[in-house]
Amino acid sequence: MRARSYVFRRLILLIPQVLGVTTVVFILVRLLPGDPAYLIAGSLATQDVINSIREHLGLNRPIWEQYLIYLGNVARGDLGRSWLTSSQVLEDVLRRLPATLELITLALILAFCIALPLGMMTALRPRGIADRVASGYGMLAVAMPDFWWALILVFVLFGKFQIVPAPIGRIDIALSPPPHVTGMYVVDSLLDGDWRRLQSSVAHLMLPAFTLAFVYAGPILKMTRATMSQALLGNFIMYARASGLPRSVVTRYALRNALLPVITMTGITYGYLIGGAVLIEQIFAWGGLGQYAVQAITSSDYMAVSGVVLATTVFSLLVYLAMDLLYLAVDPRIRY
Amino acid sequence: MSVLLDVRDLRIEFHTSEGIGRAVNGIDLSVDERQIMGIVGESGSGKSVIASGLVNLVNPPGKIVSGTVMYRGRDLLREPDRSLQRIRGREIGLIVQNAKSALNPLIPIGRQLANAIRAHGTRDAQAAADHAILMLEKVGIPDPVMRLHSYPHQLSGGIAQRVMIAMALSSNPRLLIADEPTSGLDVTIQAQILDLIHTLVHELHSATFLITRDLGIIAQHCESIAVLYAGLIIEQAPVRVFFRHPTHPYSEALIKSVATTRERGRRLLPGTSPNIYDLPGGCPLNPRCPLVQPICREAMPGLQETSPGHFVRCHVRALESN
Amino acid sequence: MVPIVRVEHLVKHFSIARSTKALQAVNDVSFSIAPGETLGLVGESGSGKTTVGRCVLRLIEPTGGRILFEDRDLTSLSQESLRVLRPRLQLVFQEPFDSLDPQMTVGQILAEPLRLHTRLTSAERRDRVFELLELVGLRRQLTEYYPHQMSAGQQQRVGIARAIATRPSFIVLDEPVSSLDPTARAEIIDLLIDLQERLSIAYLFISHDLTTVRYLSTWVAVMYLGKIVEMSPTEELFEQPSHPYTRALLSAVPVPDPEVKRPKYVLEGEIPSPINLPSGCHLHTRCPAAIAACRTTTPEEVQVGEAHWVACIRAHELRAQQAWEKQSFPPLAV
Amino acid sequence: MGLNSRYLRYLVRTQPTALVGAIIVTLAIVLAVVGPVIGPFDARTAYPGNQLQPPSLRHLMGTDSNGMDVFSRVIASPRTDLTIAILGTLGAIVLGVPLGLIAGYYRGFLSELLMRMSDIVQSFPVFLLGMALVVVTGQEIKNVVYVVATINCPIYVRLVRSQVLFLRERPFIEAARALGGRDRWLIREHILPNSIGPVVANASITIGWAILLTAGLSFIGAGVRVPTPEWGSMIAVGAKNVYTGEWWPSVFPGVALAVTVLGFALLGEALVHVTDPTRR
Repeated sequence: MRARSYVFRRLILLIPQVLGVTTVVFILVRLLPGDPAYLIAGSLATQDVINSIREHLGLNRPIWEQYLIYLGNVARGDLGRSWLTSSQVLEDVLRRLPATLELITLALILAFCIALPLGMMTALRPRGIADRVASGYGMLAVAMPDFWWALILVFVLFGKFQIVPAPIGRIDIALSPPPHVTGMYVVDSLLDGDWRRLQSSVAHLMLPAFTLAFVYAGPILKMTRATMSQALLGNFIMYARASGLPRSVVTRYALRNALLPVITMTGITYGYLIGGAVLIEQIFAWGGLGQYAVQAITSSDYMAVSGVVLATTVFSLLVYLAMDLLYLAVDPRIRY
Repeated sequence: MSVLLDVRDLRIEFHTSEGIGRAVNGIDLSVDERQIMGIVGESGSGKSVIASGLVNLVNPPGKIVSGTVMYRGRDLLREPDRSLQRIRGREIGLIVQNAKSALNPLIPIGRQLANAIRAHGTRDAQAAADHAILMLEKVGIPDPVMRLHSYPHQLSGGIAQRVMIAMALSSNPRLLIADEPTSGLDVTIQAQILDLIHTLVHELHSATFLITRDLGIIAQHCESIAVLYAGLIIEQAPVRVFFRHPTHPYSEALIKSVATTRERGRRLLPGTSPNIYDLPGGCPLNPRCPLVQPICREAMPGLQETSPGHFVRCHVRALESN
Repeated sequence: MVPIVRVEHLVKHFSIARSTKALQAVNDVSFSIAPGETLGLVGESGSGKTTVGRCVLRLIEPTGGRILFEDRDLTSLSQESLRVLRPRLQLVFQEPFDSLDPQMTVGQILAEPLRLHTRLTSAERRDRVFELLELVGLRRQLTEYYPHQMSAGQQQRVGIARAIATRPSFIVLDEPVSSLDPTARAEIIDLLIDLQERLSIAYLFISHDLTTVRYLSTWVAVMYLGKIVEMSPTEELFEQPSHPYTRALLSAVPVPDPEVKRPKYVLEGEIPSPINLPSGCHLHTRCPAAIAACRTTTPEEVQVGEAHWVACIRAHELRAQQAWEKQSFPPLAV
Repeated sequence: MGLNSRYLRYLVRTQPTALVGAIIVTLAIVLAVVGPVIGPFDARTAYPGNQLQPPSLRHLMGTDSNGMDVFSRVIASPRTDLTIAILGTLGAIVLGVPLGLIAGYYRGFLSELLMRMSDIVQSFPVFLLGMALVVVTGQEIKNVVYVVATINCPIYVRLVRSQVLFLRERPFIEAARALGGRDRWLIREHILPNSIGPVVANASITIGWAILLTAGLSFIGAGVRVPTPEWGSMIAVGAKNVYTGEWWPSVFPGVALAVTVLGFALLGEALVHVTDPTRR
């Protein structure tokens, strides 16, 4: 099968990609100005302290040797030890990943649910009021700084009306987290059948998720509208209508063709959000990867920084891989 | 023979930022049952817009601004969408150019064909699939059962065109509109496709509009001809009459332009077709016409019958024939 | 007359990614063209006619064979010495709009060859541009126009003017009229004839349209799947087409005269892929006159008239049959 | 295609939102030049005893928790934000366009390598990479500029490359080759002029993103810092007051930020629309 060989080649491609990314991360941390030992030790440290840190980190060896050691470590899943939490970076990352995933997955689902029907509606009735409103919103959402939007929402919904809980954490401070299964509080409390925890975690999740959804629905909406109206004016839609196919079938034809780029767009957004929800996490004290990254960066915890960058990048590469395979399944024209 | 489709004063305009483009400027046209009517015109003459106008499917920014298209007692331009849906495809079949782009790229052709068949009355899925195979066989596609699973991008232009013919004729339409069905195909394939259309419409007793820019196709396959220029019919006649006595200066030039033997200093028309956004006053041909008279710049000539069944839109030629 | 262009055993194979096979676009093609004459190269898509045109100008590198222009072998020239020869060998394209840089005015487009190959001052260039416009029947005002502001016919005139700007002695016309409407097409054909008579340029006229080929050419070569299957003086070819493929092509052209019905001579199916060429005679999969030997024997060129060659093992036989048919039926007319 | 007045008029007629965008962009650029000097107060000075005043005639947008005048800082910020965004985008273009020309025109190893490198840079989550880069290189404005340039460079490599790939198969390029033009001539006379339109159009969009990125980085403290007037850091300064009801130190800079980004995005979209060669 050609499809199978495509899948195989696409999977093989992942190897140089990850290698490249790892290399860049290595260069980023080791070669740019700013001695990591110096960063770690802080500006007041004596030369002796710095030297001992250098030795400890293997920084006094030749650079290629350091590179190989680093590659070897990464291959074994050893991303180094965090200066700040003094645990393995990989463990830290894995512990915080579910929080971020829960947030951005829900955000993306919400965004998709807002964008797709709106985009379709506006494409089906161009130049109407709905179209103008929706395209205005699309434009605005793209320009909107998400962190600012989050602040406004917190101000109005929490500060003024108190209809959402305080933007601190993922669950009420008085409650302990649900028993760990997936690490996503909503899912875990559901599995546990714990109504109070579920309620609280959903309440905490809604606002940050909606904030992200509101902003990132913009590009998806624009894409849906563009591809859908293009599809509707396409030759084959015109022909389907001329063949007297019922409206429902014609719309289905158009939607299926319009959906491909929309799915790509959604995938790219997902890959972006894994590292792009940093500011929102910060504002809601979410305790996910993003907040971890900020902590690491502000305290110059360079092992944690490189680890988190590497982990999120590999995650987005996996998302893009999934997109490509999905495309393969949906579009018969792809046969490399 | 009775009239099947009768078009009166059809006008189609394009409203864009460049202004108003008058693509079709008041066309009267009718086709009898079983008649094969050829429409010839160059690019910009409005011939393809007419094809979509006939089934009331003009894409924006195009707009039908006036006229009637009477089909068996109903005006297609004023019929509600639901009943149009039942006429399109079922009673009026359409074949367009570049079939590969007119088929849905994501669905196997068998399913597209079956979808069309089911839209026109065959409820049963199995019956629709069987009928699809039958139609593919009818249009001469080798190994139709296997072809059902092909996607449009896997077909050659000729095969795709055959699939489209199968779709258009699957419900025995009374009228077939073929809009440049062979443009972009090689001559040997073109010959196959035209022969196929010709045979099938005879078999099904369908009337046909054959729209093309190739006079040869009209001469070989049609009974009468209408010549379009700048959205107007400038000459209309039975095919034999037309080729023996082309009367309008544009028709004369058109016939001369497809001559095969060299003629020293043959007189063609200088210049180019007018811009539909900026049509000249009077007869649209006047800037290029060798016979031009002052009146041609002032008044639009009417379509006059110079001999029985032969209509010409030209001040000068109308006078000569009287 | 001494030919100005001689093509000998031209071969062009394109390699295919991830495959050991090659796309055999051109297989052993030879012809020659004399000054002031036109060779019409006819074939359907996939016949390799466009590749021949590009190879003759060495815009793509031939895989084998020789191309002699005024007795110099173009295939052995370095890129730099080829560049010096370029102004004498020109090309006119199928899509007039696409062949003109959309960001340049007509004046700039026509000045480009002069800037590349002459030391004219800008005033002299300007005069030459006006002269060129007049040659191709365009108004001087058009120098300020951009390509998209002109009709397709005008655009093609500009394309032709650019090609003759450097006074070439040989022009490859690659389907120069097939995207034009009939009236514009006829005008461009008349212009090409006129220019040839005035400037005695040799043309290689590549086309799928037999009608215009007949109108314009002195000689005609018919190509099928990378090979020339028939070549002869134009009128001879149209009166006595001797290869089954030529006959089929001719019979497929709809005659613009309802009184003339041409006898049907139909090829079955579609053109095979040039990657998996059929054995023997490439036409045998579609040929109505094919016999068992056609599958295995590669046909040699047979001379059937004074300067009329056919690559068909049944050529003589079929001509005899045709002569008999001609007595019983009205002659073929195009 | 030159940006002449006829072209601009065409742009405005076909894309009315372009006009809105153009006005906003013009205003932002004017403020970048004169903003810091026309404010009623010094944008970098904290006035003690003047903290968290609500908007009034004296302080049009109130004052923040440091006692700085919000209005003066809001109109002074474009100098920081626009400088970073525009210089960063220019850097991306200066770097990306030649690389894109190379990657598109010459096939083979070098082109492959360039594209794979772009792939890798683009697979990083933009914001995290930006954050990490700024912190590693040191929190200076010039480093933020480098970061913006690095992150956006692959966009232009890709854009120009796809333009070149589209163009190099066009008959008019072949015509120039048939006329005896060398590679450098083709690139200079035909390919570059035909690919620059989309670059200019995309630059506007990139500037918009770059402003957002700069503001975001500054918001978490990985970019520009107080007292330099910058919208993102202003929002950050006001953030802790928002919960207690003093909304003005955050809201006004946010509005200014959103409007500016919107302006660049609107202008850019319109330009992309008219410079798309497939739409001609």
